[in-house]
This record gives sequence, C-alpha cells and structure tokens, in this order.
Amino acid sequence: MASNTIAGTGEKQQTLLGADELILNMGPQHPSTHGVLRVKLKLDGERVIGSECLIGYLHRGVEKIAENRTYQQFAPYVDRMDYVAAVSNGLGYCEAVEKLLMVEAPPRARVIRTILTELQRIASHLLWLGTHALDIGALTPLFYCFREREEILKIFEKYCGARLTTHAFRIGGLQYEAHDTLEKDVERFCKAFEPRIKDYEDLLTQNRIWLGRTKGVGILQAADAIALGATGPVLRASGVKWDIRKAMPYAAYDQYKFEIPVGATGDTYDRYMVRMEEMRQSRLICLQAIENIPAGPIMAKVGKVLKPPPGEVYHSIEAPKGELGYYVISDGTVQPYRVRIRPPSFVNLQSFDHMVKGHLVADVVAIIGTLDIVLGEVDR
Amino acid sequence: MEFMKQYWAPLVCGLAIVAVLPLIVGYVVLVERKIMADMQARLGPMRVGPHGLLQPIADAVKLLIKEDIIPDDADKLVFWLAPVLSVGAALLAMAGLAIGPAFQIAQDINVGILFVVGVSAMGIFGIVLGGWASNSHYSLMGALRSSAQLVSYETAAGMALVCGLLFAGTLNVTSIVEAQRNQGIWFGLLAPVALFTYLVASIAETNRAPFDLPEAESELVAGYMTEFSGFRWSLYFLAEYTNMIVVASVATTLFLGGWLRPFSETRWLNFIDFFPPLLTAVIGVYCLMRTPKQPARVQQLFMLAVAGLCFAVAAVLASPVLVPIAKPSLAAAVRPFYAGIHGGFWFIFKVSAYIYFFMWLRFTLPRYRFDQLMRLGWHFLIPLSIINVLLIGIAMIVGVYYHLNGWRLLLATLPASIMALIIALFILALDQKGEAQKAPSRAPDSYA
Amino acid sequence: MADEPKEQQPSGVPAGDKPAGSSAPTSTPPAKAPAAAPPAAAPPKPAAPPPPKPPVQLQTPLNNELVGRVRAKFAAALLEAIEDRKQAILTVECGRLAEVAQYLRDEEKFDLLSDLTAVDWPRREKRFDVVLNLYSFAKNERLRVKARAGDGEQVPSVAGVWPTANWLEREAFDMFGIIFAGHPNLTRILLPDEWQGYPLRKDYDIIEQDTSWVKENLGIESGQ
Amino acid sequence: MLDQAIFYLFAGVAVVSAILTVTRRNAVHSAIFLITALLATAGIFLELRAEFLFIVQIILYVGGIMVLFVFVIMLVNLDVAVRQLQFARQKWVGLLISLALAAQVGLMLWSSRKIPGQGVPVLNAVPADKLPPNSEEVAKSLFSSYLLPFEIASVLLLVAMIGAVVMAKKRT
Repeated sequence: MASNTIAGTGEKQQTLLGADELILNMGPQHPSTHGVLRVKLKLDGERVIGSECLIGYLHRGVEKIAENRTYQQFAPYVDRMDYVAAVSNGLGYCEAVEKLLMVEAPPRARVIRTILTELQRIASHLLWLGTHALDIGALTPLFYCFREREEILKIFEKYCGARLTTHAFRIGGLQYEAHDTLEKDVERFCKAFEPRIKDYEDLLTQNRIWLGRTKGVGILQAADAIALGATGPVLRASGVKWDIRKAMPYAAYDQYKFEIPVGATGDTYDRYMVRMEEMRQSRLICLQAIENIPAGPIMAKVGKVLKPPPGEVYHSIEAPKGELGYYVISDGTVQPYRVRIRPPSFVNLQSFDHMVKGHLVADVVAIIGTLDIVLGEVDR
Repeated sequence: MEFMKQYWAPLVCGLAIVAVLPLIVGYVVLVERKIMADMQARLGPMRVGPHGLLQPIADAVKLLIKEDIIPDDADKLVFWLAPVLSVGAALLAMAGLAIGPAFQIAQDINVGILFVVGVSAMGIFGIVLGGWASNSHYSLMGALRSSAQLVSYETAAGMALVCGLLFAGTLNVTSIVEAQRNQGIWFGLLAPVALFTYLVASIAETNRAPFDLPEAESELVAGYMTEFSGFRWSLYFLAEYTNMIVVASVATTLFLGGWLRPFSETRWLNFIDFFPPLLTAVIGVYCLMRTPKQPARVQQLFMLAVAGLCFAVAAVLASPVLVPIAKPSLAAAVRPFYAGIHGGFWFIFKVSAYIYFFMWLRFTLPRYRFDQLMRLGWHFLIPLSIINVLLIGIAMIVGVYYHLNGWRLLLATLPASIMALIIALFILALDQKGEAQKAPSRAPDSYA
Repeated sequence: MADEPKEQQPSGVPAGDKPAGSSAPTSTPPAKAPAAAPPAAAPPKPAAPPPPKPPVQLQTPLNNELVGRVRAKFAAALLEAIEDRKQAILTVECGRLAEVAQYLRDEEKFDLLSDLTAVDWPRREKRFDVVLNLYSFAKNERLRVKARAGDGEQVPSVAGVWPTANWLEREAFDMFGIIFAGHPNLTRILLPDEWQGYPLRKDYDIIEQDTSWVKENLGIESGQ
Repeated sequence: MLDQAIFYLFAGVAVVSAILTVTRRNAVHSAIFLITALLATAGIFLELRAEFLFIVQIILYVGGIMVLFVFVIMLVNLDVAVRQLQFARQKWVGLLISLALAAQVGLMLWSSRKIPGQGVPVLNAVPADKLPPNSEEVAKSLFSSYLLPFEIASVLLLVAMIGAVVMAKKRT
C-alpha cells in the first residue's frame, strides 16, 4: 500500500504527441481487479509504461491471528484466504500440522481429501475461466462456468454442509465420513463435465478475437517466471514442467495417473490452455479416485489437544493458484509459535509489473485475469 | 395556422416517436436481457410482471427518481448538454426513416438516407463531450476511443452505403425500397460484401460488443458513462438503443428490402403473406398456454391480455390477406392497407432480426482490443469497402452493357463481391506478414 | 533482547529456533508471550512449560554433500546445518546471506525462492530469523536458509538474486521491521504507510495506536 | 414570412456562435460553438433547398472534421491553454482586416442592389416543388461542367493525405 516510485520507470520515456503521462488509478473499486487490487498505471495514451500494484486493502493479519489460536482453532481461518479454493487451503494447513505432529492421515482420508481438493481445483479454475473471459468481454462463459461450479459446491455442501469456506478437513484426517452418494455425485459430475469443457473451448479456444486478445499478451519467459517466483499454472504455461503433486506428492496423488500440461511461450493463451487441460486432468484424477476409495478409519490417532513437539516444518501443496506453502513453527505449546503462509497469488502478482509493460489498458485486465489472483490470499 | 396545417402530420408523428421510443427501447432492452438469459442458461428478469414483462417500466421509474449526481470538477454546461445531444441526434435520425410506404416523418427528403446517417453520426458529440466533461480518466479514454472508432468505421459504413446507392440510383428512402421492388431482388443479395461491411461497421458505430470499447466495463468501468447516473445515464442508454434501431433500419432499407415481403414480386410465393398473422397467433397461443402456470391471478390476467393483444394483431395482419380471398371485389380497396400493415410488419421484423444478430454477437464474442479494432477497420474493412465499391461499379457497367437486371445482375455483382473479398483478404495477409516481420517492435499506436 | 548470556553455539545446536540446547526438555522454552507482550494480546497462554517428554531428537545435525560444499566455500559463515523432520536447514551469518544466496542459486541450482519470511524470538540476542525457503528444480529438493539478525541490524537483500524477494522482503519489513540493505524499494506493502510498529513482532501492541487513533478521530477516550 | 424568421434565426445563431468560438477560453467550449455555427449554416443551406449541401455540411464538417478537432483538443492539456494569452498581439491588424473584408462584402451587396444586372447576380426565388432534385443536379454539374476543378481538388486532397501519412510514418 505504500506510495512510491514505480519500479523500473526511472528513465523518462518519450510519449506520443509529447503529452504528459497519464496516471490511471485502477481499483480498488474496479470491475475487473478481482476484488480490491489497486493498480497505478502510468499511461502514454493507452499504452502502459509503468505500473505499481498497491495491495493490502484486505489485510486481516491472518498470520498474527494464528499465533493466538490453537492449531485446530486456526484451521477455519485458512479457508478465508483463497476463498474460492478453501478446500485446498485447508488441505495444506492440515498436512503441514500433521507433518509437524509426525502423524499421517489414514489412506481413506487421504483419498477423500484428494477427491475434494481436485474438485476444488476444478471449481477454482472454472471461476477463473468465467471471470477471465468476462474481463476480455465474453459474457456467456461466466454463466456456464458458474453452472458447473454450482454442481461442485453442491457436492461440498453434501459432504460438510458448507459451500465456500468449507473447513472440510481436520488435522489428522477428516471430521466427516464421506456421505453415501459421494462417489455417485462425483461420477455424475465428471461424466457431465467432459462435454461442458468442450463447450467452453468451442466458445473461446479457436475464437479469433480471443486469440488476438490472449496470444502474445503478458509473456512471461520461463527464466523470468522462476526468478519472479511464479508457480502453478503461471509457471507451467512458461514451459516449466513442475507440479508439486508430481514432484513431492502429498495426499494420495502418488496413486493416480495424470499429466502435467505445460505451455510454450508463457503468454495469456498458454495459461488459458494449461488451466483448461488441468481441469481435464483433475477430472481424470477424480474418476480414478472414486474407483477405489479404501475402507478404514478417517482419522489418525491425534489427541484432542495438539501439542506438536518443538520444531518447524515447511509444507507446500499445489493449490489451484500455485504453490501454497505453510511454514509452521511449534514451541511445544498448543498454539503455533509462528505460521507463515506462502500465498501463491501474492507471489504471482509480483510478475504483473513485468508482464504488463508495453501493453494496452485492455491487456491490463487480461493480465490480471490470467494471473488468477484472489485478493483474500494476496493480502491475508 | 398555415404552418400547422402543413406540418401537423409530421409533428404528431415526431411527438409520437419521442413519446413511444423510450418504451420501445425499454422493451428492446428487456428482450435483450431475456435472450441473453436464455443463451446463458438462466431466466433473466422474472419478478416485475409475468416473465418480467413490466421490468422496463420499473427500470424507467427507478432511473427517473434516482439522485442526479454531477461531479464537482465536471464542466457543468457540457455535462448537461452531452446526453441531450446524444439522444437528440438519435431521435432526429429517426425522422428520416420510412417504416412503410406511407409512414415517414420527414417525408420525401431528397437526401433521405444521407440525412439519417449524417444526423445519427452527430450523436458522437454527446459521447465525446460527455466523456470529456466528466473530468475522469476513464471517461476521457472512453471518449477518445469512441471518437477514433467512429471516424474509422464511418468511412467503411459510408462506402458500403455507396454500394447500395449505386443500385438504387437515388438517396430517397422510399425510392430506394421501390427500386428494390422493381429489381425484384434485395440489394443485400446483390452486394453481400457491402451488407457485411455495413453490418460490422454499424456494430462498431453503435458501440456494441465486440466493439464496445468506449464503454468496456471490464476495462474502463463504463467508459464515457462512468460519471453519469440516473436520468442522464438513461438518456445515453436511450441514445445507444435508438442508434441501434436507426442503423438496423438503414440496413433494412438499403440492403434488406425495407418493408417489402421476401420475394414480393413472385406470385406463387404469395403464401408468405400468411406468415405474419400466423407468427403472432402462435405467440398468442404460447401466451395462453403459459397462463395457467402463472403464480398470481394478476399475472394470469396480464398474460391473457398479452395473448389477446397478439390475437388482435394477428387478426389485423390477417385481414388484408383473407379479405381479397373471401371477396375478390374488395381486393383493390384492401391493397393500401396491405402495404401499410404488412409493410410495417416486415420492416419491424427485419429490424428485429438485425438487432437480434447484434445481441447474439454480444453474448458470444469477446471484446476486441483497441489496436486490433483499429487494424480491423483500417487494414481490412476500409480497403474491402473501397474495392467493393469499385468492383460493384464495374459490375454495374457490365450489367448495363449486357442488359442484366434483377436476379440476373447477380451474374455480374457476385464475382465482383468475391473478388473484392479476395483482394481485401490478400491485403490483410500481406499486412500481417509485414507485421510479423517487424514482430518484436512495439505494438502499433492505439490512436492511429 | 536482554538475554545476553544466550550466546550462539557452534554447529550441532539443534533447532535454530531455540536459544540454547533445546533437546534438553527442562530448559526454558522461548516463552510464547514474553514479559513484554501486550496484556490483552491473546487469551492467556499456557504459561507452564510443556510437560517433560521423552527426548526425541527431532533436530539432528545435517552433514550431507551440499552442507560440505557450502562449508568448504563459506567456512565460518555457515553457522549450523541441521535437519528437522527431514527438512534441511542451514543457518548462515547474516552479513553474508546474499553471497550464500548467490552461491546456492548459481552453483547449487536452488533457482526458486519459494518463500522469504522472518520469525521473531524476542528473548534471543539476535531476535530475528530471516528464513528463505529454496527449491531446486534440478534436484527436486528443498532447502531452508536462515540468518539471524538483531533489531535494527541490516540484512543484505536477496532481491538481486531472486527478484521475487522484492515483495517478500517488503512484507518482512512491513511485519517485522527488518531492514534489508540494498532492497530497491523497502516500504510497507500490506499495511498503510502511516502504520506504527511491526505487527508480527511478539511484543507488538496495537492498543496504543488504537487509543491514539480513537482520540484523534473520534475525540473520545478509547474503551480498550 | 416564416422563411425569413427562420433565416434570421439561423443567421443570428451562426454569427453569435462564431463570435463565441473565438472568445471562449476553453477550447472545448469553442469547439461546441463552432459546431453550432456550422449547424446553423447547414440550416441556412436547408432553407435554400440545398439539401445536399446541408447534409454534406453535417456529415463532413460536423460529423467528420469537428470530431477530429474535439479529439485533438481533448489530448491537449487545457489548463495550460487557459493560462495563456488568448489573443495574439496582432489583434488590431486582424480587426482591421476583418473590417475591410466586411466593408468590401457590404459594398458589393449594396452596389448590386443599386445597379441591377451588374455585380452579384440576385437569384430569383424558385418555388420549392419546381426545383430539380438537388443531389442529382450537384452530381451532374460536378461531373460535367466542373469536372476539372473537381479533379484538381481531389488530387490536392490526395496529396495532402499522402503527405499526412508520410509525416506520421516518420515518427515511428
């Protein structure tokens, strides 16, 4: 939120017509900044010659809150960070604390966790697709995406009673046994979902305007992406085949076959294609997982009061937005000494300045959209 | 009094248009929302009246009683003037349109179609000045985009009109339609490329998606309208939709045969005359079928009333067709009624189809970027329209030489159109090749 | 700050987060809310030290090739190398953090800086840990690098090594008040510019700021 | 009677807004008044039953040129323009010249009234319904008797257009 010079625009740039640069303040109230992101754009006509993200409008001090709650009490808070992918947040936190406790969730819990997390990934990507398309001016995909997302949220609701901030998992496993129809629901959704993805692709993938608006826009080379710490689909679209689900499998991902889609040029179109393919892969994972959900307990043996032995652990998962890391330090008490959350949106947003330079105002919204940020997570 | 006697009919018509047009626009908006909802797997407005049929009235009331906000640093005079200009130009353009052979406000203007085009183009000042007067960056950028866009696409649209005028040989609206009747073929069929060019350019001129950059809500919030609220905003809205009706009417008049029935001169196709009454009757039957499903008694009554209205319209439309069959002696007497009533129907039908196409595009396509819009305009549409005029002109000469007319004129104009398209695409491809060679250089200026 | 005697020990000290021999369960743990902590900061903490546990050696010295190479290169600058729950942790001398970072990125291929953050240990002489979480694509391996810094001490910025550190260091500055020397633009990022204090420090107290804000803007005494 | 009233209305509007065009400090206001003046002139054309001229005036001047004017004006920083001196020092010279011009025109009009058949020919009013279709007449005269001037004007415009393109190309 600090006001300061715009990084990288120290040199005076020659503007067309010699007119003054225009400072355009985009947000925090703007239809396509996806929340309360505020971007200060330096414009020459409509061309962006510098930008600065001002964030923090949604800062709630989640990390400070963590220090004053017990391990279990803090779990619902993580749902409020990336509130469109609450299940993933919960998974990351639960697994991090489990690592700290040196326990492991039972197989059944892990498989159900995987199913729900993959559904959440699809839901998150659907929301991204809808809003991204809306930013670029296609109205209709938004409603299609919400239609499918609704089905996923219904499954969540059936499972744990909540749709958005689900708090679906517990440290050590699951609180709830899977409802009787979980497999059937997931299967029905997955069966119906395949042709639906095709619908979106029909609307967008070959559309000349869509190509024009996304190809070559916001290019992030692989080296730049790594240097800027970008993870998740943003990194993969740049051609780096890295997915924590494969690299350091957690939950039950080591049991399932899936592909990691990668892009080539790292432009907005590649990120679009990568996320579309990820939805397909997530669907495949869900289908594989419901084939065989092992029987057994859903909770590991953890006490009612969690007192992890002193020490620290960093655990990260592949959230829909990228690497979601939890760095938890225990001092042996019931409350974490420190919980650091490595938010993918926050780090990915940092590439924005790099990507947007030289583009037009219209591309700014495309690039904000393609980064798939959630301000609840950026600001925490 | 002399004055009144001479001008009372246009005056009354003008007043009627000014009074009724907001209502029509309101329902166009409702229809748009309903179509959009249908395409997007939802219901759209359903609360005010059965199927939201009273929604436009509720919206109008809401807009009228909203607080009128003028930003502190706005240029008050211009801020006040701009929406009025916009809507004034749009309404004035309506005066030149002929909905039927007899129904035209400014009757027989010698430069009819030019009047419509020219006056409606003045509405741009409302947008530009409104955007400037708001003293907001978003508004200003919307205004800049709008003026650049209009100037670019006006050229292409004008060239497309020239094509149609070449066939008609007159600028008079009524005569243009008469010319199409005499030719027995619509000019849109003779010059499909011109129709296409005009279609695209008219979307751009009315700031509709995918060319709605001046008000692109995801980029510029609402562009030039950002700072406008309440009644002023609704004036802009009225102007936008009126402009849609105007461009659709111009296209209908010049390319789609105006108020003529499809194949109006082909006798054996006369059964098409039954289409208008049948269509309205079917709508009425549908309303009747929906009536029992309405939740409240009031809504059921309303639905019945709508159905009744449909049947009444169907009856009116059917009478000029049925009467000559029943009593051939009355055929001549019924003829003017037929022209008026069915002409009105067909005109409105074609305009609606044209506007439906606008809406369809809006819900389907993403938005162009500004430089892409400019490139499409200058590198494709303008060359295409100019070449098309040239080649159609040559085709006309060929047609005169070989005494081609009516459908046979297609022999000359169709190859011309195809050639124009090929040449324009070739130019575009060349251009893109050049663009690719310059690849990493900065993108072209946005306000080229 | 006043814990003078808790000097650093040579490598082999487990748990970089413990002031002294942490494996001894009887030693005072770094109490979560030290005396300086705000009275109203939290529900009362279990003040009692954790019950004695079987001394599980969670933090074991680490001696793999990587550590060997780093030690060979930086010798004394590598203060300790341990492993906690199978995660490698190196503690390096604060002043040479950027050098070590450069080496780890270029030579050891830790090309992704996953995370950079800090931890506050107010009872320790050098109260802050600056923690870097590195990842190597080539080795599929994570590494945590820590540097201890005192209050007001300048930590060399690694923004030149990994540009992503730019915002992460700003956040650490915002939350802890750690000064990163050589950072291009070290300003608050999440909190407003006029914010007083650094919230993630353990002794942070919002009451004063809150009271003064209420007084200034509402003209009444704060009820807190 | 009505015709004259309308004429004086348009003429008055044209003159007043022409004056306002040069006296307004705000360039956008000036542009608005210029548009008004052009529209009023177009109105006079219409009154003279010169429909084609009327619509060309609107399409070209109002719809085309003025849009570009306003476009450029909006790009210019208005605050600077407001602070600058509005009239240059040559204003007395300008006044003199315009007075001389006015005198010339007035003299011509006056003399033509005095000596019929000489000076400016005064057209006899033709009833509206007897007028030949206006646009056709314009087209015929343009492409027959005035073909050469028309072509010269076209070439001139083409040259100007190419010049503009060349100058714009140089910048990039």
